[in-house]
Amino acid sequence: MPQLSPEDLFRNGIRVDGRRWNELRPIRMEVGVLDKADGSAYVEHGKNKILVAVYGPREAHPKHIALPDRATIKCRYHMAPFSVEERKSPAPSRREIEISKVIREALEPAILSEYYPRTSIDIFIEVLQSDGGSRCAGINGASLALADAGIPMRDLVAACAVGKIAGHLALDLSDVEDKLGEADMPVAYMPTYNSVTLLQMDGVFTHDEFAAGLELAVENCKKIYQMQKEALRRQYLEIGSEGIEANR
Amino acid sequence: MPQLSPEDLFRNGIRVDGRRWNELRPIRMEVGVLDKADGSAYVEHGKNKILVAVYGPREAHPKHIALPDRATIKCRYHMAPFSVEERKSPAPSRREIEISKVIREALEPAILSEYYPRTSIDIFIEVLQSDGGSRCAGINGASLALADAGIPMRDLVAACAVGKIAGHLALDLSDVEDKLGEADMPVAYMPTYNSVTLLQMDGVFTHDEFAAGLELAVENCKKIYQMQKEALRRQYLEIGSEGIEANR
Amino acid sequence: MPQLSPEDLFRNGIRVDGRRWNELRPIRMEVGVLDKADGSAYVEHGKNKILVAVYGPREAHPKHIALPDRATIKCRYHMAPFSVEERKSPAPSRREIEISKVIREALEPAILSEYYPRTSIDIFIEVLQSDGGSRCAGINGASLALADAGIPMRDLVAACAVGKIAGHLALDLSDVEDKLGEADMPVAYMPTYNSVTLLQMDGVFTHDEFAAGLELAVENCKKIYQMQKEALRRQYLEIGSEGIEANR
Amino acid sequence: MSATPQIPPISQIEGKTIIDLIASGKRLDGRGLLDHRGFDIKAGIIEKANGSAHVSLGKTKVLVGVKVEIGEPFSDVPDQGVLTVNAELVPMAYPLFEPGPPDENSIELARVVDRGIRESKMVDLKKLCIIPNEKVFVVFVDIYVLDHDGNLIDASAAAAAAALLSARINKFEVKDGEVSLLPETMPLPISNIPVTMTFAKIGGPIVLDPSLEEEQVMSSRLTVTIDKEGRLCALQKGGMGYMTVEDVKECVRLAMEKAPRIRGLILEAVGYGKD
Amino acid sequence: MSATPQIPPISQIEGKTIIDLIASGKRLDGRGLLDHRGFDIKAGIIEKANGSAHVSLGKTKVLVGVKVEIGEPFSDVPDQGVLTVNAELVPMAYPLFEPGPPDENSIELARVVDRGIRESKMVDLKKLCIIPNEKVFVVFVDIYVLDHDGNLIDASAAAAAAALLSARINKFEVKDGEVSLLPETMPLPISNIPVTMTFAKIGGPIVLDPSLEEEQVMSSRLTVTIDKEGRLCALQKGGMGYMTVEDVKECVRLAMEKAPRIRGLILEAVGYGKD
Amino acid sequence: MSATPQIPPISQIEGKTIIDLIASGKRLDGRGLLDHRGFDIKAGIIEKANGSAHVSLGKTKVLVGVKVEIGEPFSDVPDQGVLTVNAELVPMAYPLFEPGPPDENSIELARVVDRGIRESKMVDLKKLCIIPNEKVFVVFVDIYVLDHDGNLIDASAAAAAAALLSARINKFEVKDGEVSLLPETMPLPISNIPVTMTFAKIGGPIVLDPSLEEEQVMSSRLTVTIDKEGRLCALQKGGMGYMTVEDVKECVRLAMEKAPRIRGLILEAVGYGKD
Repeated sequence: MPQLSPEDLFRNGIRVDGRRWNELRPIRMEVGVLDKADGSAYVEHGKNKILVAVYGPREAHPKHIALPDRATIKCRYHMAPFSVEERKSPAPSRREIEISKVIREALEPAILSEYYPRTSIDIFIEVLQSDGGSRCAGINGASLALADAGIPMRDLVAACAVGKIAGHLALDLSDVEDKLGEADMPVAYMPTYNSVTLLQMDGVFTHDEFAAGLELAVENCKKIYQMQKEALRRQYLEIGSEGIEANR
Repeated sequence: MPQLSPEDLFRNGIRVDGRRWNELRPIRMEVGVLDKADGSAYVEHGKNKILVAVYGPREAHPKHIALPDRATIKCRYHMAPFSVEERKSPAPSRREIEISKVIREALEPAILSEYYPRTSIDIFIEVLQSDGGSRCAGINGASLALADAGIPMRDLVAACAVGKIAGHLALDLSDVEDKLGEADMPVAYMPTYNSVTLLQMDGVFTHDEFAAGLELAVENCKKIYQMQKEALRRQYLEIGSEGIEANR
Repeated sequence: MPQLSPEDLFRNGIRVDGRRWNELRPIRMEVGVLDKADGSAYVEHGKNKILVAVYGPREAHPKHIALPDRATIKCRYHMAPFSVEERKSPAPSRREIEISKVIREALEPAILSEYYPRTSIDIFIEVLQSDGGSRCAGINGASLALADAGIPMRDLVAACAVGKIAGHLALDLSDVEDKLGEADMPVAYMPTYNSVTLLQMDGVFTHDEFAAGLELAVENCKKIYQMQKEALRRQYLEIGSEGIEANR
Repeated sequence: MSATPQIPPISQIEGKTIIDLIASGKRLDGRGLLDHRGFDIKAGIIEKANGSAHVSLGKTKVLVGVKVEIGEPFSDVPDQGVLTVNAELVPMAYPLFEPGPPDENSIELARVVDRGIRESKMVDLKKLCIIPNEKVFVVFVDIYVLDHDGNLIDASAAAAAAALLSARINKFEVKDGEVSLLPETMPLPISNIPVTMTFAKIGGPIVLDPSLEEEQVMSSRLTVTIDKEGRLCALQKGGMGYMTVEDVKECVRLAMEKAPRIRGLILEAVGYGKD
Repeated sequence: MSATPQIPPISQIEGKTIIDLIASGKRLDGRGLLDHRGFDIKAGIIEKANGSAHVSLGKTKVLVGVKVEIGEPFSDVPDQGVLTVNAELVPMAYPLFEPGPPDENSIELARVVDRGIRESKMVDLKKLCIIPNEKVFVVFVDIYVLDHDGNLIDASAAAAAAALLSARINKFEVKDGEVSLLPETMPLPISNIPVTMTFAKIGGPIVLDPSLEEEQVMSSRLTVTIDKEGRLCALQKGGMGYMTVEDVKECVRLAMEKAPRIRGLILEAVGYGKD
Repeated sequence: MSATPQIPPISQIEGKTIIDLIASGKRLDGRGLLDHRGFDIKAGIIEKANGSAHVSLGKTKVLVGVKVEIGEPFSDVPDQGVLTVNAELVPMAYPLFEPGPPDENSIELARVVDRGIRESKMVDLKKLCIIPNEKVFVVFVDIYVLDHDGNLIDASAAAAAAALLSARINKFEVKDGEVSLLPETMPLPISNIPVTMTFAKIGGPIVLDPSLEEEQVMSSRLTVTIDKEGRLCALQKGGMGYMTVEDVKECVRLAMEKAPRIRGLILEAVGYGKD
């Protein structure tokens, strides 16, 4: 494979896949795609292909994880062995364990878990193909799967990342951009609360880059939020949709 | 070691260990060989040396495996590190895990487990030396150990394998025959029900080879069944033996 | 590093660190050094640096380890990855598992565990730096931490080792002495009962060497016992100290 | 250690309905006793894998990805590539599946699929040798069960076959003991296509392709793999009951009869032969 | 799999007291909302390690040891040394910590500290290459939490920085492809010093350096790492609640303002620069 | 982490009977306090192993297999073979043994047997070196406990000694750095024969070779290993109680006195010296 340099990623304002600095990759969302799960969603985000299932509220297992005043939220972010360039061992990596935690913490604020004490709400995110930004795409799918499972929520959580390539701010890095780029900052956001529920960053940002990047991320989370609502609307068109729509 | 070819294994109708195509290896069975176990048996089948212990019916452990309407049957097929050519790690291999399952399923139909709800009947098969056909020998020993433990049974389960070497059907393959042969099919059988409780096969059989092989296996399972009853009779001669003999 | 021979370790009756055959290394003991633990102690013994925490009596966890007539004593001897020359993997080694057991058994006789049925008393020994004799130093610290936690005890347990270097009996081997020496015998001792609660040995001792070595170990355990009491006295000077002092 | 499974909740009434229906030659979903549910096979959907296929068998969904890497041969077969099959029953697929290392069910699933591929010599492992004793292609077949509505074995075996048929690997050159991969690709060396069919005994009769509800009331199952010459290349009896000798013979006969149709579906899905 | 933690017992009254106090700009221990607890940093206390440091942050105590060994580089960066950060929450430190392999909390702790070191380029990994593709220095940073009274991240990050700054490794020679270590030592090649600060949102306000009780009532936390040029090099939001966009901006601004003081404390503790 | 064991059920009455009997110098099975149970040693029973032995000590049964393979030396002793002892308390042997990785009891058992073999220099590891730094013989001693009626250590140590004495390995040639094994075999290089004896303190008295019931009421045990020169080469105190200094001295004296007889039994069983 010919070696790319960071500069190759951003020529005349155009990125390797033809996007501009502030463009999202194509996103496709589908709700209710699995039979056994209580709720499910499938998200394609660029080349990311992500399936999310939600079970619950159901009996907490093992019992000692049950909480007296709220549902226990369980979350697993997991990559299929064939989802990445080099085959990944099926055992959970440290990266997957950390991401499972931050995704859980990104979704907790949105779930009205106090409605279901002593139960468990289980979120399974399977990355079937990964191409940079899979944690954000997983959060977007998980919000949809939670809604599909009928879990009452304060808001949908929408997520996307902002990075830096060859000194330029760039929205929604793909894998090759992330590897050669100088920074990556995934953001999860609840529009109704103007609040951040996930925020990570590695690389180097000046104060101004950070501030501009955060604005860009928030703006695009809002776009994704509209796509999420659209996906739910398509799924529930005939039924009429109150719960989740109350948040508009 | 000189390299053998499949043809070397079958010269003039005689196999490397002097057997004909339809001969079993020498089999020795002994019942009641351990002190702590509720039932036990020792089987030598060719160079296979296999010890089986049965505990139970006893309290199911951990409790959540208990079943309301029958005993839980637990089964472990395990090879000693020194039982094979190259030292085996003590951790259970995928092969051992699969064989533990199929042996359990071979014994389940024979055990009157509905007599002992909420308990556990535990079967431990230790392969002290392995030489091809150890799962069948383990089943033969486990039937004896169950009977020795006084577990009520519908029938004894008898098992042997049929394979193919250099195009010839051959009964009860040894390890070297299995490695160079073209097929191996272990069969476990309950004579009273003319039924198969374990059936596996790998290699290649035409329809006619399969049909003839199955007949051959069944016929020899019946012979092994007689040996099992003889072994129990030797052990219980003085006591008189009703339960198990009722099935004759 | 220049290769040492066993003879280099003992020249003109003087050991590499300047000690005579029957001298302990410098020992420093401090009690009550941690905030969260119910009792704690820090011991420096030569270059060994060992921290001990005690929690309990507290609810036994998991519940099935609870005993109807006494407290369950739990003990973990654990080495920090940076405590030894070559980085140690954090997973417990077979050596650490064995030492955890023998230290527990060295402390059990001293603890009045019958006072706290169904509870657990947990002892955590962390070797921050190891230099030969860490199990003995761990026992010395654990006795202090137990006393600091207010656990009622029959006696303090004091421990030290005796070894053999280049044919000479030698007290309290350091790591380099242990590696080149011919024998090492750690001893834990309860002075009030003139009893041994831990005894291990590897290497070669004649009968007379063993007998003299055991005497030497006992004599120095008594010295360490005085240091332990002194350390407790320093900590509890103002409070007055009855419980543990009753054993003097 | 293997233990009698906790049978998941199916009401006694529902169970009896299924058994009674089958006794009268019918099934809950309207199929005949020896019909498959609808088989939908899509190949090539994971671009980052060398091969992949998604199979729906009724509501059961399985995704298989094939990755091919360069590694070392086993010392007893130094001139052959390596094939390894792994299965994950991810908790997404079924309320009782739990995360963690493979249990006996996923190990059995992987090993039965493996045996079909291996014993039929589907992949010609000799052609996957690069430098004997040193470098060979290692083919990872990863079975990912996404939705469990029964008969995971047949869905997985079909998906594995389709994924292998669809896989492409880089051509390579060896110069002075160094391997270099070329940009052009080629298919895997395929020399057979096994077809796997699972029968369940429910009451007296035998049914093909049991659904989840049927698996919950079956007494036993028999999986039969048939190669393209119509020969048997793997068998696996499962379940806590038995089959009569006649049942077994009938299942093998039926599998031989029905294998060509399924093989046709797989070949059609991958467009094999157009290459 | 990650699960909502069992919040350890803190009485509702105590929780309310903390929240009310903070709402009025005060804290239980008398600090201002944006003050650190007392930072005590001691370097070089484990002689057998290449570097080490003990940090007390209030009653929180963390020990970090650095070991440097010779090993192989990763194949994708064959000319760079290896840095690996590991954290153990040993059961000594807190009643609810249990022995066993690292859980999500210790993994997150290690990875956040790792990112600060790695992204700031604190250790110049290129200078740790001995023979490209073959031998490099491997730097193990082991975080050992001894007493947990809150804000383990900041205490660990400071201890890791001090331990790396204090570390010395052997000089070496390469002759005919053989490495020999010389008796003289040298410091690690250090090119930056990251400073990590954690903020907690408790009720409306933001506080710096939360104590354990404060962590038990906080809705979320944000960890910010600042390099010596005053740039952001790592962020990590934690906890089950959210932060407003304004909260986030304010935390970043505050961290940039306060980083130089903490960097000064670390440098002072290790006496860096005297070498 | 080590925890006080659940003592298995022995009735208080039975326990008191044992203790009272021993106080009066007698034992439940009629032995004298310092007598072994019957020792039956059979060597060479696993043909696929290089060496093996089965020991019955009363109703306790232990099988030890020795496998010898070619592997790499440890880097700190590049000119020595490797010896490794492993013990499995398989669940067959006792109702409370559970399958799984070795627990503290099997690890202690293996390590105590290992120390006796290693410290007595039973196997001359230097003679197991094939090519220094590269290839040595690796000796695996696997202890398999089949029936547990007390005193596993002595039964295992005797079985390990007999298995090692009975073991045969292939002769070999080294040509141009390549090892080839020859068809002829030779015994392992044996230079000592350790004998291991375990004493239990039950009430006041000391008994030799405790049975399972005796182990359930003992306050502590002491294991003593004696080499063929009559010297002490390993000690291990176990159990939750203590021994007086005098008890310890007496056990060591008794072990030295009684070791030759047991060594004789082992040698007789393996027919050692006839080679």
